[in-house]
Amino acid sequence: MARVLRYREALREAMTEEMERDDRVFLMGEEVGHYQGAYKVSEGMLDKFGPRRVIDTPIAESGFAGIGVGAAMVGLRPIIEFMTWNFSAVAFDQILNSAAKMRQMSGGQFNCPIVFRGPNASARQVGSQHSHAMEHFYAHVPGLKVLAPAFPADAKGLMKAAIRDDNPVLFMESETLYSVKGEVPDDLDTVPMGKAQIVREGKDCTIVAYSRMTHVAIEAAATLEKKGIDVEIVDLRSLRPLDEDTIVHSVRKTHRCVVVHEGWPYGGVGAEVSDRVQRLAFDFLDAPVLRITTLDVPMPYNAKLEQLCMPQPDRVVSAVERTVGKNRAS
Amino acid sequence: MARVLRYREALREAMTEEMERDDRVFLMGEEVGHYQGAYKVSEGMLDKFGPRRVIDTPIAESGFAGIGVGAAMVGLRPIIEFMTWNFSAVAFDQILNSAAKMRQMSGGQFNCPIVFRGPNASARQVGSQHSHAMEHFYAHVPGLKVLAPAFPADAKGLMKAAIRDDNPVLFMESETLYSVKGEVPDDLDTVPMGKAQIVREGKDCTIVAYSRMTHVAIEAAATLEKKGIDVEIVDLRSLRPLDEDTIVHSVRKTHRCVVVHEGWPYGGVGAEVSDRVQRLAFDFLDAPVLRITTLDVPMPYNAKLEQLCMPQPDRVVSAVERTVGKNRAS
Amino acid sequence: MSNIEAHSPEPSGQPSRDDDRLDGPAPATRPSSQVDHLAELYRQMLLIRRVEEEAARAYAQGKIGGFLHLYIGQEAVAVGALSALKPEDYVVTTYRDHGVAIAKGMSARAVMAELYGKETGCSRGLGGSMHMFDAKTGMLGGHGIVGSHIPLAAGAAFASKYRADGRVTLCFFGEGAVSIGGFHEGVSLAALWKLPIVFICENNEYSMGTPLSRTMSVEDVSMKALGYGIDRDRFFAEDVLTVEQRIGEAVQRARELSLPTLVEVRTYRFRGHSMSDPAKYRTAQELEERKKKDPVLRARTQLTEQGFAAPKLDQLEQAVEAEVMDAVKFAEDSPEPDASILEPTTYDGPFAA
Amino acid sequence: MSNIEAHSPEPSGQPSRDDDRLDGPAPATRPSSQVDHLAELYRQMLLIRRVEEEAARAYAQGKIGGFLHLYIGQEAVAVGALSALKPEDYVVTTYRDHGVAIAKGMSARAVMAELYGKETGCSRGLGGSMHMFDAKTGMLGGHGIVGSHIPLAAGAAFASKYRADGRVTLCFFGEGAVSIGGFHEGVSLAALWKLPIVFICENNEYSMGTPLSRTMSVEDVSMKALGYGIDRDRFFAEDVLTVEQRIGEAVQRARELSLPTLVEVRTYRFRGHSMSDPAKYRTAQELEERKKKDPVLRARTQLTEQGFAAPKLDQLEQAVEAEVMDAVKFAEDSPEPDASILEPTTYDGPFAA
Ligand SMILES: Cc1ncc(C[n+]2csc(CCOP(=O)(O)OP(=O)(O)O)c2C)c(N)n1
Ligand SMILES: Cc1ncc(C[n+]2csc(CCOP(=O)(O)OP(=O)(O)O)c2C)c(N)n1
Ligand SMILES: [Mg+2]
Ligand SMILES: [Mg+2]
Repeated sequence: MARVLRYREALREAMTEEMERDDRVFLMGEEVGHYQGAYKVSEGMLDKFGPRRVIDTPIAESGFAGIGVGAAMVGLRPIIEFMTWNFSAVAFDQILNSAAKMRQMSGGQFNCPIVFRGPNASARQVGSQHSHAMEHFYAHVPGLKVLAPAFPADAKGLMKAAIRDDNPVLFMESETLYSVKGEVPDDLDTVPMGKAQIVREGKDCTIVAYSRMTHVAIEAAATLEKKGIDVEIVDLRSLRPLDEDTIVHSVRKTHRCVVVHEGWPYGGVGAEVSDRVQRLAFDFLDAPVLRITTLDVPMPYNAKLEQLCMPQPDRVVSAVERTVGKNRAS
Repeated sequence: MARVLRYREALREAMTEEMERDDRVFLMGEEVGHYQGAYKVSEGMLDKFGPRRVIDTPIAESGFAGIGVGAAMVGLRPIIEFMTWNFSAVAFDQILNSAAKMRQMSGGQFNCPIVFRGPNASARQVGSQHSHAMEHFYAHVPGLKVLAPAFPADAKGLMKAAIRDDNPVLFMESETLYSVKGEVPDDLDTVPMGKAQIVREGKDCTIVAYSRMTHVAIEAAATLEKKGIDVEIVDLRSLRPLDEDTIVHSVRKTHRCVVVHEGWPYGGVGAEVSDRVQRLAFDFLDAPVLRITTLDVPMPYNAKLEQLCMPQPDRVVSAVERTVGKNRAS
Repeated sequence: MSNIEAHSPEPSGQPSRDDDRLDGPAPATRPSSQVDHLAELYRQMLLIRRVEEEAARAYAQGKIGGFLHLYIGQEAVAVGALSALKPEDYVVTTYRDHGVAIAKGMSARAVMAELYGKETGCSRGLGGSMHMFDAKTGMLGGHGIVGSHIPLAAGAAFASKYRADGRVTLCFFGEGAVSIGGFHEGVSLAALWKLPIVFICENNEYSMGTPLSRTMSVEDVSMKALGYGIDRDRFFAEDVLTVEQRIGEAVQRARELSLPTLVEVRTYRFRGHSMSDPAKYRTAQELEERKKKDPVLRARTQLTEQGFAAPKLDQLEQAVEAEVMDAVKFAEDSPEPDASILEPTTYDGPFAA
Repeated sequence: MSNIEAHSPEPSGQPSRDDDRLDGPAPATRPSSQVDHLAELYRQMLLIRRVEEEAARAYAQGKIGGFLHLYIGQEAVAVGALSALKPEDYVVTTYRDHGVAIAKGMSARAVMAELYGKETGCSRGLGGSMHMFDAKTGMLGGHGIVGSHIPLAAGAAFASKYRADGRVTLCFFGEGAVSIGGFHEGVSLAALWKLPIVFICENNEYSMGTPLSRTMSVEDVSMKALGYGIDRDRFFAEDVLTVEQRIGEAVQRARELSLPTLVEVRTYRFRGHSMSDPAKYRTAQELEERKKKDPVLRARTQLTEQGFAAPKLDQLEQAVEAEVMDAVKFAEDSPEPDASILEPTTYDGPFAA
């Protein structure tokens, strides 16, 4: 049996079930308690678990991120919510230098079972300081795991896996996904990290995407189908570790690849995918890997310009058409 | 005429000349004054310019980085030294959200003529928190320029260009380069940003490198020459903007490319170069682009393990041999 | 004000601006009589109030997007404080910035057009509600990351000391910002280097839904000054003239002695944190109580008590109404920025994709 | 101590450790007589002093690399403070961590082997001088980014309150760390949430080459406590028993009332900031003056004055010497870590190149 849940509810269920199962797990962040969560993800959790385990913080991201890491070092399993991932920029050092380093620099004595989570990337017209796709900074860092599911079932299963993992896990949600609905199996436990999934099978081109962009890819696929182009969509779900086998296997079949993500192109997740594909599927590629990303500018406030900057289905469609049109010179 | 200067001296000359020419330019950072600079880059500058223009700060990177940005907004031209780039992690937000955004989010009213500089990447056995190659985080960000010269003449000319530029420029030096000597023309003014240079011409494979890794590439080239392999070395100097024309032009000639940099592979500068090469030289490539980087682990303290993790000439040699050995299946 | 231009990096960095951007009151011109002066402050507060009420309406109609943080209830803080400044002085504030922008001299047109995301907005439609900037009036923004603008303000003050230009910088922030590192580092450095700045904590009792009692162990924010060895002040902002006078003392300390001050101004916001906040965390009674102390109404009452003639008041209010309606129409009619604006305002390297 | 194991994330997270790692003094065992107690504290201080003197020598010989920040001159702070703790309590400190590690119960062998980068080091040769960790003795490191470990310490204290395990956390940092955001945020949150922690600022008067007067506007660091509404204390650390007693009061406040305290301990380092620092920023006279107040010598004098028998003292010092020499030999003879150690201590995804 399965129920239809919103992405937001799936996350709440995952956190709630894990907190019921393990007293070491707690939720901490700005407005997670009395306010019921800035985006209502933690709605009702304060009433259920009380202020010992659902903790409202002052505005001090590096302080409470560090408190989470310290608590994790001695055996608790914190879930730290950033009201949005943009604000993790002030806690960047704690994630890079404390969370990601603790296990190795202590010779394996102190691992850091902590989850950092919150909405990531663009919302709507919130301007250049509030529209960052922060996963591109964090996926670069060994010692961290970075997840970015697109569907409620994956959000629930991966959140449960993240909470049970002994490494710091960064969980990228999206304000624009919270109300998206999807089937969630009643008996769903954890979804394994580091495994991508094929959400659409196809033969002409592989589209690699994650988080909200998976939905953009699906939309583009429908348009392309009408044009007689049959794409395969790889939904990464996990950015680090990256499931290169699934990506490469798909590209070896389709011989073409387009990567779609929010955030800037330079050295992003897309660049990494592009490198792995050209390296591991070199002899199979009939066209260069193309990336569709947010344009390389700070996000403008104006609605039209914002939409122009963000990856849209039509940009994905034309990129796929370009790659499919191309044939390797030889 | 030219003189032989150390990298450290070249930087000092550049800052000194620009401060003599423009009163709006000042140097601020930890131990830059009385202590003469943690790595002696600013030696003698306090005596020459006095405490108004060579300013020792407390340990408050986000504070003085922000002060620099605020001062730049109203017309000063600060040079902010991070004792090492590792410590910029606590000022990450000021660089990402203030420096890089100011010009666009103010509709072009306030630009931000500021230089952030300091030693970057590994030193010697300084451990996981002090060995970061931070350029991979910053090169991702539009609104910033990122430079990483390998030679004293470029260090001087690019530093002068950076100080005169109206955008925030991040200048990546290296503790392991400060004592490196090189010829610096007496009449050297600025070296243009965004232009790579060919430091060795060759026909069999292009090696793309920057900062200290350019020297590693040169060492590897000598070994490869003995083995009858003739490599071309592209020294990027500038990471953002990236001189893709010079890279692509070289690869179209050699048909092969190896990128060498310190820092982790995932989504780094190497991934970006790899993406551009496979995209813009697709039909010219005879082998996949390979990256030689620091291994994907936090830097260990132990000397042997540290050397193991860092890019070494022999790893570059074998990567080049692998690409040269490979011939495109068709 | 051309001073500011003179100190700005390059003329090229300062694109030519529509003249209408520079209409509106010159905040620091002192009218002869005290009553007229109060009338001017009332006019500014009313203008801010009405601009924001219209903005709220346009937001409901979907003409304004993103976050919209209203200043309604706090007008006396910005108007009183900015009235203690000279035109060439600097101001830096948070995302709750419409009041400060207008009080510093930005026109209602420039504010409204920015909210509409139009090319004629103060930040050419690129910044939006949270990022109001105006080089000509010394408005250094409108910043979205809590606490991070405090060092920027210290930087402007640093520049004034460096150039000995006699300017003072005002830095506004909420009581919720006091817990973050940016506050500590900015105030520490300003205290250590004796910078000409006034730190104004607008304590409106809530940080989003969190009351002060749950964000700070010491409810008297001004106590923080003791740790930095700087002067402090603390008062309620119901009377705009009180704000002007008390901030004026701190401004004088900054200008004459180059010493920073931490001022806690106690105020209250009548609306939610932003448009999306129903403000369930406070009672209707609490809100009603506070609305009785509305600084705008209070100034109006004072004016009539002090014999400011009814016709003049009427005239003033109609002028404000006209200015607001003109601003809305201007915003509606203005063109959207063209995509070409994106490139020149960012680095000039090649796009990577 | 198995308590700590019980609370640690997974047994798997705690690799089995060489028993020799657990030799060395149990810091909090109170010997019957006060003199014997002072003798034990003297023994610990002497052990720290001698371990670091040998480390400095090995560094000069190139057997130790990277940064080496010596604690010489400050031993009374760590030894006195840690002696006020129970074995299961936690401690967190900076890169200047050898003294704290040993005072918390880490063996000279584990410290020296770590400095040599050997597999038998406390952090298996991966951490080095700045990153001494020991899960068994509650030593939570050894951290390199100034100020960033302060929130970590508050996190350990948070965990103790969350679990009601009765533990106290000591957090050491230099006076140079007080200007950074990490200090402010860590102390603010500990004060707001009433965490069982003692913040110990080791004011050794210099932050690298910068004297306190050029880093803080208020030279009395403990004054910062006023802004957070927590208790404060301030004293010189020449007498190890004074340190033990005064920190003991703060520890009691933390354990019994779950209240944090900010303690400024005034001390001095006899060596440069690190091995590469010639310390030109201070005069020879200043250094000589301070060396007269060497806490290690002082404790030794007190012991003889209090009639601690010369043969016993001799025996104690020879035992320390033997322990140090054994540690050096152990470090020299120990194997280097194998490359295989890298993978399991980091994430288990595929290498990207
Ligand atoms: C570093 C950071 N964390 C969180 C936020 C989200 N946020 C925006 S405003 C706000 C509340 C600020 O309250 P206060 O400082 O009292 O100012 P007020 O809104 O009351 O004017 C929060 C949490 C942010 N913008 N920046
Ligand atoms: C954020 C950060 N900035 C700069 C440094 C470089 N650094 C290491 S120790 C130090 C001085 C610290 O002085 P203090 O806090 O007084 O401690 P002490 O060394 O005197 O024990 C500096 C500047 C650092 N490690 N972290
Ligand atoms: Mg508030
Ligand atoms: Mg010190």
